[in-house]
Amino acid sequence: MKRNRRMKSILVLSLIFIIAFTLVGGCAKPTAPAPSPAPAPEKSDGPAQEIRFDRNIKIGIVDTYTGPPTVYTYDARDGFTLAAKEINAEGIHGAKIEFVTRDEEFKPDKALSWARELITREGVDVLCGFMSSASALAVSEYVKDEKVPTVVWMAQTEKITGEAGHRYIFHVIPNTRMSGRAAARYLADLPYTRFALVGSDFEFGHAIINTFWKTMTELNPKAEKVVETFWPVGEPDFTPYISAIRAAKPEVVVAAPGGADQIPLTKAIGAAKLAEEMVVYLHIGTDHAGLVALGQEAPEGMYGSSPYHYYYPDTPENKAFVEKFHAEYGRYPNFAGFNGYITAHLIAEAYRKAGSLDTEAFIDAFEGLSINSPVGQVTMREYDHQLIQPFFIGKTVKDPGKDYLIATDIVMISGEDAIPPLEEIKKIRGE
Amino acid sequence: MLEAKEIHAYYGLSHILFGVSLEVKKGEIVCVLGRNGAGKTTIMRSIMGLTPPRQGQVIFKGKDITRTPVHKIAQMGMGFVADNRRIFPDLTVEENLDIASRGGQQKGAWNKEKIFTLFPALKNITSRRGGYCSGGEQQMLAVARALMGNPDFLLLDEPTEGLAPLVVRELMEQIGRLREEGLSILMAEQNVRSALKLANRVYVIDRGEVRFQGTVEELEANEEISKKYLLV
Amino acid sequence: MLNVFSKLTKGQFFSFKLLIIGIVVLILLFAPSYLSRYYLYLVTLILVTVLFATSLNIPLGYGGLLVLHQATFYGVGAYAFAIFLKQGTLPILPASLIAPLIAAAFACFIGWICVRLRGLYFSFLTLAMGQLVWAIIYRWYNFTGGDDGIHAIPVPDFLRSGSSVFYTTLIVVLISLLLIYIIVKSPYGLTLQAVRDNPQRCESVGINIRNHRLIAFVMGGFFAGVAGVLFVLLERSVAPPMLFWTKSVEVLIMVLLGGMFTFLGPAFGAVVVIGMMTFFGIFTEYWLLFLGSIKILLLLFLPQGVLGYIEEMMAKSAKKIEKGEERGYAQG
Amino acid sequence: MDFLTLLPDFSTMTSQVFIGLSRAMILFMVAVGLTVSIGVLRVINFANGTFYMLGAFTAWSIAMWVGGTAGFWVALLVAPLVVSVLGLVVEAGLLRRLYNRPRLLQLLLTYAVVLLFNDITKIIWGVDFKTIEVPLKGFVTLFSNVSLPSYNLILLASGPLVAFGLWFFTNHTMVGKITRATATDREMVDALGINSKKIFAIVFMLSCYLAGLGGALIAPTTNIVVGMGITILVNAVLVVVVGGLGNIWGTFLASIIFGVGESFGLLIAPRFAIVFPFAIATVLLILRPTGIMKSVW
Repeated sequence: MKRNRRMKSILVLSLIFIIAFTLVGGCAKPTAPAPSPAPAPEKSDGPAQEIRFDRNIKIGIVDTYTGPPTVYTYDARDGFTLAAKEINAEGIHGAKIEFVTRDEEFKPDKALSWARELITREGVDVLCGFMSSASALAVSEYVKDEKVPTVVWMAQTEKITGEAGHRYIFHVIPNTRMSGRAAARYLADLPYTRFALVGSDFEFGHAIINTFWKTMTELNPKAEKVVETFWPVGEPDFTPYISAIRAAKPEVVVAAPGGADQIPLTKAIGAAKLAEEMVVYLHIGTDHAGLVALGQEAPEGMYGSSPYHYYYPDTPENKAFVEKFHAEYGRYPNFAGFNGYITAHLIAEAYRKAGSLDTEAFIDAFEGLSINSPVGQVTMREYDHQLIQPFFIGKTVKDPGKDYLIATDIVMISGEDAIPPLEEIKKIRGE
Repeated sequence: MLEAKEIHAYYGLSHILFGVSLEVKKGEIVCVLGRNGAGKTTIMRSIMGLTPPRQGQVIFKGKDITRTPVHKIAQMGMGFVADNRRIFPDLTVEENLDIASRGGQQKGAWNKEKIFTLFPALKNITSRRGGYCSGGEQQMLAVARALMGNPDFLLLDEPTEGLAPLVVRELMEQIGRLREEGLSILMAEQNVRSALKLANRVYVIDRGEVRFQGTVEELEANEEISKKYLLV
Repeated sequence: MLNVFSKLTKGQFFSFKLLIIGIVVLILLFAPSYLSRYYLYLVTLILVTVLFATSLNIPLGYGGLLVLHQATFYGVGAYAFAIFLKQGTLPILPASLIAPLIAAAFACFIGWICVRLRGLYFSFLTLAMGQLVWAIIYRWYNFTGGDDGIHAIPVPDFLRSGSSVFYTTLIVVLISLLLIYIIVKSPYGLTLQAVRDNPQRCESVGINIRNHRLIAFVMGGFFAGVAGVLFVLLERSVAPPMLFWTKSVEVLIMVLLGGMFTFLGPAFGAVVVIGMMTFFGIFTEYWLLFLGSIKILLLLFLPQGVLGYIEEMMAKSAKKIEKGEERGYAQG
Repeated sequence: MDFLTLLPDFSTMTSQVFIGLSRAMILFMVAVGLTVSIGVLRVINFANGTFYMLGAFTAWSIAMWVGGTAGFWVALLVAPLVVSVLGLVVEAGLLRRLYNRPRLLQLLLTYAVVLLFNDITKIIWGVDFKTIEVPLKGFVTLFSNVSLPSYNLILLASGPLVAFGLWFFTNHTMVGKITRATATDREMVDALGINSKKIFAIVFMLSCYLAGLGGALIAPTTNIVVGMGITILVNAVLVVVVGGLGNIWGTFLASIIFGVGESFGLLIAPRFAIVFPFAIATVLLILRPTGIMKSVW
């Protein structure tokens, strides 16, 4: 009999293990935990502060924290953290912002899984993040059903607020359509007509180039496309493309490299001294993260864009943000840091304006909301939830005080100029 | 020189040797006879340390080598000629000899010249790859390779397997000459007749146990054993 | 020797195993009533992965074929289903049946080419061909949505609530597991295992090894396709990473952790791996570090898998009993 | 409109060949370490991509520390050594337990090592984009229309150099000869009084050295990021198989087929260029399942 008992004890143990696994957490946290109650008011601010939130606001961040994109996602997270500190010092109707992060590994299925976890287990009020366009689009469909407002701050695909847009999704970064339009507006003012269009061969690269060319030909009907080519993402050697560009003798090269191709392409342009022969414009080409990595190797006189520079505009607001960021993390923010920062402030301001923790009230308040950001006023467009934010185009130059290049002659394309008109969006959505 | 005491060996879960004991004295050629699958190769492998016995002891030059790593056993002066020769097929004959060389400069040490005087056939094929040599050449090479380590004890596992009678005779002569050089040899064989010409003593193995031990004459006198275990 | 023992106690063991399975199923049947939405979703996801992992084990554990790219068929099933629904070419029921068949057809084609090869060469050819399928899906924008994937897949309303997806998945997974069980215990399944253990001997008695292996491979593909369909029901979105080779490695680890020579091992592995991934993902940013270390430790010290280890323990104690060595226990 | 129609045919072809070749050499640098460890240790080491990544990171650190263009050359010498020492630690601590295990288990264990090292690298080096200054600037004109960055010449030269060096090592040094013997029959090597454990450790260090060298050589042309090993690894694995497991020249040849094939794939269907390596591997493996050259297995 004893032998049976021993065998069975093994089986019973494994049974317990299995059951425990199915139930763990399931019973431990049967309902989504309510965010901790808001702290007691320190002092009464009079009648203006009548509304008081009875709990803190919980925000979930799903982003890529493994692999190459981390250089941006960490900055976004840190910018967000910094803003949350500022916001919590002040409070939103007595409440604070709490947030948690999850790593989606650039995989849409993981992103969806974490979005579900944050919404149904953590019970977050707002979801943020998303480096990968595919992840953002997948999650967008999910939160539409869940009715949880979601802010995409890194993925640039125009579909998010275009054909796939809906009430619960917001986009805080110039999308591919805006970037393409901004580039066209800038380059149309230059006296050139022969264009070479190149990019990484995936959705993003094509989207930017297409919008650019559409806008360019509208603004300058004489513009002529002398060559158009796309390379596979992760291209190890850009020589053939550069010789092809050279051979076509364009006056302007417009390049839309994906994140992974940015640095090798810039290096190849530098090595070929292409920027000395013609105007070379690189989407996100003057962003801090890339230029810092390239050091003195970045080509001088190359045109590039970025939604943000830590040294421009030279306003007190921007300086204040940069100093705080530097003091906190020992580095300067790239554009993702800026995006994370303003996202937190936008959310906080929307809650302040709404005066309620109710999702629908929050969205109503968010729509059309304007705040003062380090680069000036930014506005959440009411109809399609695309943030109207400025876009900066400049030219690289060596800076004696730094071991990397910075952008100079920066021109600000205002958000209103860059964002596509409402009619265009309505047409895309078939409304 | 070498003594195996009551060794039990296993391959995975299957029990192969059941308490085999045997002894080789200095200067002897001892033959282990038995049919296919009787356990001869396992005895060789157990002694060499390739299939260490789970029970029992192997004593070599007065030291217990039951748990000693294979390469240490080899360095102690035990040479091993495996049953299907196991020449390195990608290496040339010369390279096969070179990597085995642990000669040093002392007098009488085996080197290539000395090897070539014993096995003149190898001299002409030094740059041939091991894999392309004939069976006889491979067998000579296998013995020669073992000698390059300057052993004073040699394990020969079925050296005559698959060789033409003429080649077998030549090989047996050469093995006999090794005894004159002062080597002790433990040889596993199926080919009874040629082995018995050389051997000082004989062990007969069947199903992992020693069934008979004694001199060649004693074996020849005992027809029952020969019939039962050796199919003579 | 084991036979004697199993004759003695087979009845007991069998019923005991059944009892455990029964209890687990019973617990699962009522899951929607006591699990929160997230955990219901997680259990559904685990069920889908359980089927995925078990599908791999047909060729791997029972057929001895080292399939390196099972995710191909999972992805093809999911993509086929997604495209049917998205384009509205087929209603959901026929689509859900045809999608796994398409996965099986892919498996048939790839398998037909691969089973000619042996050992690792077979494995690498599956890897190459699987990556080929991945690359085509990743690139073919007009048809597969390219790197963006396909989202907002129109699943009928009655299949949208957590519990209806859960029950659909539970039923499909249970039926599939039962079918797989019947297959591997059938004369075909037993021959397959004989082919795995001793191909030469099987060939000499006139068994067509290639056909047996191909059938195992195709069935693995089919059930992976079923898992893919269930995944689409659950997530309503597909994207290329679900058939990248790292996904296949992930599921291989599940099978190995659970134990590839037991029927429920892969299922158990799926539970453990997804559980760990979720747990570490929530509690630490460096979840890869923890997951990697635990995988290394488990693979090093329980090479036969967790369930495999348990079964081995049982077999050992059974052997001891048979040899009459239970005195130790009696005294202790 | 495709850019290639704008180029005259001959120079298109030649430049495409050279592009393919420098691509091939990058692939070869990763694959050669893999083939050495597969050939001798019989371990399919997925962590090889990780050592490649570590080579790039270590080279970056050294280049930054030394500074200037000289930094890179120092890094090129030192970084692979650092990586091979690290490899020794991994071999002694983990791999040594694997040699007698089933292949599948080895494969997955080395994959778990990949996960582990990805996070460790992130902890040590952080997440910033990193790149090393190109030590040789400017272009070299090969034909009237074909020019190549000077640094690519180093890449083009390093592949054959490494292959030749390995050939010399295995055929003309004692350790190399023993290594070849160990590849086919480890037991017999032990029985000759050679400690095959040591040989295995040396071979593993060599394979890590090669991976690290590859990483250091690539570092100036790319951005050095966590996960850079994973993308190239699967191609490298296929190159090794197509070339014939453990065959250095086979790997060399297969790398060239892959690289040139992909660059000509760009001519035919640029959109589907990433499909080409897998298609080539599939076709070659169907035609010659055990590789284009003799496999040591």
